[in-house]
Amino acid sequence: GCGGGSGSTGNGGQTSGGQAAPGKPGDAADPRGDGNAKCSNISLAYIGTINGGNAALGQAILNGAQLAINQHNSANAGCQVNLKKYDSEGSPDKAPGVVTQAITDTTIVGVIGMPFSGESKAVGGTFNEAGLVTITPSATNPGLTKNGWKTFFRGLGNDAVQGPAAAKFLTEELKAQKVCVIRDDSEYGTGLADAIKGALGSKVTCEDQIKTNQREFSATASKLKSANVDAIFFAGYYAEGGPLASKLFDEGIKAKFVAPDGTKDDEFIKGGADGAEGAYLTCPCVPADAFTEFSTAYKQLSGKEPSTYSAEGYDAATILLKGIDKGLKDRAGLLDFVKNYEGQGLTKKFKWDATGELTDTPVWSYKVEGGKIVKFKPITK
Amino acid sequence: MSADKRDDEPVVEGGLVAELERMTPEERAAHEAEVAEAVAADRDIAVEVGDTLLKLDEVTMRFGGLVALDGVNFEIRRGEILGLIGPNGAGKTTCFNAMTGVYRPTSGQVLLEGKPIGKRKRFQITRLGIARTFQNIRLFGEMTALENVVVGTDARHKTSVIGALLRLPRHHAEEKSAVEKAMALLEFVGIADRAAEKAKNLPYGYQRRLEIARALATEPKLLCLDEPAAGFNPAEKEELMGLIRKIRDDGYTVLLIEHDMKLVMGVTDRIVVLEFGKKIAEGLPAEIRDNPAVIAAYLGVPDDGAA
Amino acid sequence: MIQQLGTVLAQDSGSGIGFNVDLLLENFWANTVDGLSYGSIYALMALGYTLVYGVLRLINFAHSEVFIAGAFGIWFTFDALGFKPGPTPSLGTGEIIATLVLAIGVGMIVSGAVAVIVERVAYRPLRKRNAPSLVFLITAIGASFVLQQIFFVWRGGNAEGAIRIIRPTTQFEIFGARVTNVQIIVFLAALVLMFAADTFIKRSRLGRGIRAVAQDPTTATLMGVNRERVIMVTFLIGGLLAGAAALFYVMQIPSGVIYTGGFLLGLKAFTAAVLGGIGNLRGAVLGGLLLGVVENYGQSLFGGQWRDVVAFVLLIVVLMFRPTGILGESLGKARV
Amino acid sequence: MALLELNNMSVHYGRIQALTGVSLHVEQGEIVSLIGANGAGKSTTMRAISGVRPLSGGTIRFDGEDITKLRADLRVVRGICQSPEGRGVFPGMTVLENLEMGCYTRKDKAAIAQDFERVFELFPRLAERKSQVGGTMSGGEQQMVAIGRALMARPRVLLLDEPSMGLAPQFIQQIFRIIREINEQGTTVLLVEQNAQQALSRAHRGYVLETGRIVKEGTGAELLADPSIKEAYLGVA
Amino acid sequence: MNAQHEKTAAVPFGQRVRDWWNGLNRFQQWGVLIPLVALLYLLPLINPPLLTTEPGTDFQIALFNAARFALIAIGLNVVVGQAGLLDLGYVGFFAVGAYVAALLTSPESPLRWDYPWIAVIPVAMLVTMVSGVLLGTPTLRLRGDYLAIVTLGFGEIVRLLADNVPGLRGNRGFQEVGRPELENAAGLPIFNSTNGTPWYWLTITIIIIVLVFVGNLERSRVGRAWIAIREDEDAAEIMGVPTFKFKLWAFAIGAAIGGLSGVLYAGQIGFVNNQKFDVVTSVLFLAAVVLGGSGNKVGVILGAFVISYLPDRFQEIAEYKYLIFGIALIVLMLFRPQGLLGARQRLLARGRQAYQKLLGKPEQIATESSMLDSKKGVQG
Ligand SMILES: Nc1ncnc2c1ncn2[C@@H]1O[C@H](COP(=O)(O)OP(=O)(O)OP(=O)(O)O)[C@@H](O)[C@H]1O
Ligand SMILES: Nc1ncnc2c1ncn2[C@@H]1O[C@H](COP(=O)(O)OP(=O)(O)OP(=O)(O)O)[C@@H](O)[C@H]1O
Ligand SMILES: CC(C)C[C@H](N)C(=O)O
Ligand SMILES: [Mg+2]
Ligand SMILES: [Mg+2]
Repeated sequence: GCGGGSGSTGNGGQTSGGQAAPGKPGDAADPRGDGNAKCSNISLAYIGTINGGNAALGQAILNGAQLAINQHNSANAGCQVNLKKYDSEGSPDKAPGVVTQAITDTTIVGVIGMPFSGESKAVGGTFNEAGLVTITPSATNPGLTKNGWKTFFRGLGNDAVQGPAAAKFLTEELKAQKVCVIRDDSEYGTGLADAIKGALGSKVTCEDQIKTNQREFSATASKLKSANVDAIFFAGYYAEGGPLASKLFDEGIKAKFVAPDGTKDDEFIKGGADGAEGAYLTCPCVPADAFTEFSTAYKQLSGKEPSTYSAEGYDAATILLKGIDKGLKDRAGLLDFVKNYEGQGLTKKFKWDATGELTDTPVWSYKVEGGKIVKFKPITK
Repeated sequence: MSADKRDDEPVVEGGLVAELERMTPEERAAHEAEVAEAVAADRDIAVEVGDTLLKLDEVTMRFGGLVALDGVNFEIRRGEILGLIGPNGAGKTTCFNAMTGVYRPTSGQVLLEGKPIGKRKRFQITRLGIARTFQNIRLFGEMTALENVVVGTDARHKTSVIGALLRLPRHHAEEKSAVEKAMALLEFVGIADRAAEKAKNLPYGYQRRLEIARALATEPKLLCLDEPAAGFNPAEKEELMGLIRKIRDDGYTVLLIEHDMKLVMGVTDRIVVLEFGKKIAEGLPAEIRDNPAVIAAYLGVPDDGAA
Repeated sequence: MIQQLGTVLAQDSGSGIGFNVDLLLENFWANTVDGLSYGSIYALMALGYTLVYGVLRLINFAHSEVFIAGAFGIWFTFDALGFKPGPTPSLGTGEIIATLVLAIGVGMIVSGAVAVIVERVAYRPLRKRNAPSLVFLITAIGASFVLQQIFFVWRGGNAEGAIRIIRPTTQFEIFGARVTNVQIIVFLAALVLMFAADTFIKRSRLGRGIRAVAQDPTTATLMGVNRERVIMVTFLIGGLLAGAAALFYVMQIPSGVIYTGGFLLGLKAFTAAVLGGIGNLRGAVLGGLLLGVVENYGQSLFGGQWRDVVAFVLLIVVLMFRPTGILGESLGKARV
Repeated sequence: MALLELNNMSVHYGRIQALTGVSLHVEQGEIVSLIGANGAGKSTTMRAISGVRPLSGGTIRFDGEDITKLRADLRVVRGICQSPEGRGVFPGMTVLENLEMGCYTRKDKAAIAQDFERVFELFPRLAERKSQVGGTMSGGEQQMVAIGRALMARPRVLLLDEPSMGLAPQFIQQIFRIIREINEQGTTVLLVEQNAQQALSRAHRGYVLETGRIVKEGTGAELLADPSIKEAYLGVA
Repeated sequence: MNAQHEKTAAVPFGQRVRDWWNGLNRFQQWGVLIPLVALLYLLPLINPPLLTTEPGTDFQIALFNAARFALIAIGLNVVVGQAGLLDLGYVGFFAVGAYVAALLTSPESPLRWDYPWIAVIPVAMLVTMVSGVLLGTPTLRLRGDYLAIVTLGFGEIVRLLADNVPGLRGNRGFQEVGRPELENAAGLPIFNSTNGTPWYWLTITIIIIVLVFVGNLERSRVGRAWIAIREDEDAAEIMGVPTFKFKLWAFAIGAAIGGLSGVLYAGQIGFVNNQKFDVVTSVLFLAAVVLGGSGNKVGVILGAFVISYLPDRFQEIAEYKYLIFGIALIVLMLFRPQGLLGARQRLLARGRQAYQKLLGKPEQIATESSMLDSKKGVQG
């Protein structure tokens, strides 16, 4: 059963020869529930970047989660759930501190986060020790589910899916024969680049690494000038991806620029200057533009269009709220609930295997066109 | 450790005078014995009185095109007070610097007890037995006067870092004797009453005395004093002369740079005169005083009101 | 165990260290050109560090924030003129020149003002209290924090996307290395500024006052030097140069302006100042340009991630052989 | 009216009181000597007059103006210049630059050139070593630089703190001759000297400072004749 | 005379406390110290209302952070405060310690071993000591700020190596770094990342031990040599102090303490990557030392507490915490330019006794009183 594709409302205007985005599935879980939930003094937490690096990615998720909570609370007068926010600044070294903080707050029974793979990895063990359930709406590193953590649930496809999908996109869609894989130094970038390399094999003719917070990319540019490739895959986040694209453009490098979900944000276009236009982006996320009701509500809340993982954040919060509405008030209960959860969400169907992975994980491609990110094509379903 | 020092009057008035006066005669005698004992440490002396202690052998020192010392030869004999005089810029301080390892001579060598000091590090030279004071006072400003002197005594200490870390017995013993000795030295130069004051807050004249005490604390064979009387008034210079003599009487050898002729003539046994980096004269004070070359180069014609 | 240690150090995809002499030779001239134009930024910043160090013996950690303040000033100037992040607009030459002149003016004024304010608010009161020198260093760090955080609280943790006025285009080539219009502007303008600063300090009376205060503040006062004014002017000059450097940074760096953006740059610039011989103006310029160029060679030779390592290793190696920098410091020390 | 007048001046170093109620005056055209033992507060007095040490009580007047609160550098502009104790040669500047610092506040180019001539005449050594940096000079050479520098300022009042320190005998004679000379040319001099004999015999008047207080004043000859001064400062011989 | 009277009366508070303390005898000093230390140990359990950092930061963790910072400050104080070597790259040693712990205990490390956690400590201290000597040997002949910038470069190089050497895992870091294996009655680990109390106790115990050793050094020829070097290196050497050797010792000892705190940090957080070892961190270490009073052991502990406590305290208003911190730093320095407790002003321990013996009166630190004495003396 695949959520995407069913009940498509179409939205041809914005696509460039791509396929229609999936609309909202009719049976998607609704955070409002039946309106009769009873609970008190209970909270969920969002832990992830709020003001730190790549903040836009985190805020998109936070807003999605907040929307679910708001909808829940306005419908359930008898059950007001608090959303506590902790800023990890997206960096694995800041995360342990704030996570400890969240764990010592005993009203918190479930966590939406962590958004990024690196921070997720740094604190997974701590959550596990504390028995606090986490649903990540976006962390994609495949290794995360291999640590034996009982509290880790991933609400989307991982990079073992995105990597090969991106490789397929590069070779089949873009017909690239020579690809340069540039990675950042994060858990995410490293893992994804390895996945892509594995899938592309000998088509990877050059490689380079940049660092988180790097601002100057002449080394990569000169490497690429001599490498002479058809396409570049940048495995990393927009904070470096944008300026990198800009620099490559200025240096006259014409190879196609492809980047993953970490780069898929409007901030990439700002940072990319002349270099963002025409770039392709892959993402294990479905386009949210067809979830009209969600989009309107989201816009009302945040004043912005929903972005990359807003809907995933909404779904994660909704699942946790469902558990609370069932009268579960402690961490152990909610953890058990999530483990056995099965249901349709806005973005996909949620049912986790023993390691915390989903089975139903679509990957889409997007494109920067006219200064906007528009959906391009589904790569896998 | 000659006993006659006990009978000496305290060299410097004031300071501890008040305290000393409160003591009974026996206490006082005992106290002075203690001071004398501590100041004149039991150094092993390899050279007989009158033998050459230190020798400058054709020492030349160049700075770029400037020849500050030009083949200088002279020797210092154990037990004497040797005066080193000469016009400004003659190379006197440079001599000190060459002897204490601050500069390496461009050519020639310095021999202590017949052995060249060679390329030894400065601290090693001090441990060999040459100590000095500085023309521009160089004290450890934030340390108390007492601590300044104790740093000097450390030159003879053997406690290792580990020993200090674990407070081994040797460390204890050394610390105890160091402080006693330092205190005695301060008293010896007459500034014991300000032992607990930061060196930088002492007036100029006291700082000079403190430098002498600190140098003595290293138990040198040769003590080099670079213009110790600068900034002293005549009365104070008088006291200083007494102090220098007393240092010699304790068995030290003294090399003295000084421009005050009264002091130099009054205290030295022999004098070496430098001009433009060359030795122009050497001899007994009386000879030097009447040496026409020295008068022309250095002393000048006595002026009307000159002291 | 040894074998395992090998694994830790071993080369891995895209990282690790290796020698790529071919890449260095291939890119030698390109590296030189890039290095000089990027090094100009270091050099201008290094002048500020060296000047302040000269008079106060203070590593002015806040100088990197003085710089970033100028960069923000420039960004907002562009923004106010209607330019936005994203694709470069196409402008006429006249328009470009006018915009750049305005921008450098704003940058210099903002940075100059911030530098002087920091001096007044943070350092001067300490001087009045005769604080030990380490305290100045810590206050400098405090000031650096405060300035950074003001920008953080105001503008958040995301970079302001780079706004570009000119798209870099190749004007001519030397030895196969392309030289862009941006690089030409930056290099020439920086040279003019450096020359002006050097002349001012060397020739003017105030310049002599600066050197006197550097060597012996009390005696300088006894000679009639107004110490406070000398210090203020020093900070001002440093600030003005940092403001100019900010424009050259904004023109060359694709990453936009962020509150932490000055830090590493400042660190490198200070390194450059030390490399040349701290307190020595020509040393600062030399150090800056040299650092820019050597860093680039290093990055071709060892890989981009080793760029900063190359900079610091260069510093250590140079100081090993010349303990007071390449040109030596001009602040004398008393002899024993 | 006195050119320089200290009235009931007190100075502290932190909690230490170095001067207590010091009052003295220097008339236009005079040479006044200040003598006292180590630590009496002579240098402190000089520092206070130049404005590098603040007063904790009392006033300083110069040429009728109250300069107690005036900034130190402006006092130089008014005409008070000091050659400090310990010389204060700028170690990294050449001899020439050091001398130039002396005329920092002056603008009369021609007269400056003349003064250079004069200083080089007085100290030929400095003429030989124009481009040697101050820090490498010998002690006495540095003293020459310091005095030369003070002369370059052409002050109305010249404060000299132990100018003979470290100088060879023939220069000491010369220094006192120079002091006489510039005084005759119209510069007022306040002189601190350990060489009390010399200082008092050249001075019109003198003050004796003891532990921060003025204990005696009189003409140079009077003080020289005073037995207690003889004992304390002139030495027995 | 009046003025003088007033002046002597206005003895600053810190000085009064010090005078009082020095006036006590050994037993009285212990009588004050023991309850004070007991209070320190009980602090995480008391969680006093005004002092608490909650709800922003868990108080026990905040205390551990402060204690860890204090340990670092004590180590850095040996280098900066005692020996006067400005070290801006101290974080490098901290990093080496943390990475040694990570490499020896993290499951992600190929070097992982099976010895108990406690065995990590000597290895880490040894490795950091060696790295201190390696850095010091070529660089310690540099003077003053040249040394500062070279150490800063060293710190950055350490961080960049963590960035670039593949096996050190850069930004990704090592997780599950080892901790003391103790378990409570229920079989749960006592040392974990969420409960700060055991970590805090462990750290202050270590601090007390380190303080004893460092104090021994300080009151020995080694400590004197350091101060002499700080005051005037040339003069010190000419007075027979082997300056290079003692500088190297200062570096090595400081490094070892830095490494030790790195191990504790890595263990408590359980995660080590390249981000916490930047110049800013290094400089904050230095700030702790200077703020507390460079050269004063108790002072730097206090300084470390302030530096670590402030951001934790204002965690609630996270956006402003560093702004507040920066302002606090400037203001504190302005009000206490000599540091919270001021620099060391005590005579050497034995000096006091000697002084007492010779003059029959207690040590006079305050210079003004000796000034009064000198009025009688000097010249009749
Ligand atoms: N490091 C140096 N560089 C250049 N010249 C130097 C250096 N050290 C000393 N000189 C020069 O060498 C000469 C001798 O200097 P020295 O200090 O030995 O003189 P001195 O005899 O001690 O004179 P004074 O009585 O004035 O102290 C001087 O002319 C001095 O300028
Ligand atoms: N920076 C300072 N801090 C504390 N006390 C000081 C300081 N400078 C001077 N003093 C004290 O003030 C008193 C007067 O010192 P001053 O230097 O004025 O004496 P002086 O008469 O010039 O002595 P000298 O002949 O030795 O130069 C002395 O007791 C001295 O210890
Ligand atoms: C928000 C996402 C772009 C995060 C990314 N997928 C990661 O694993 O870190
Ligand atoms: Mg000399
Ligand atoms: Mg004096």
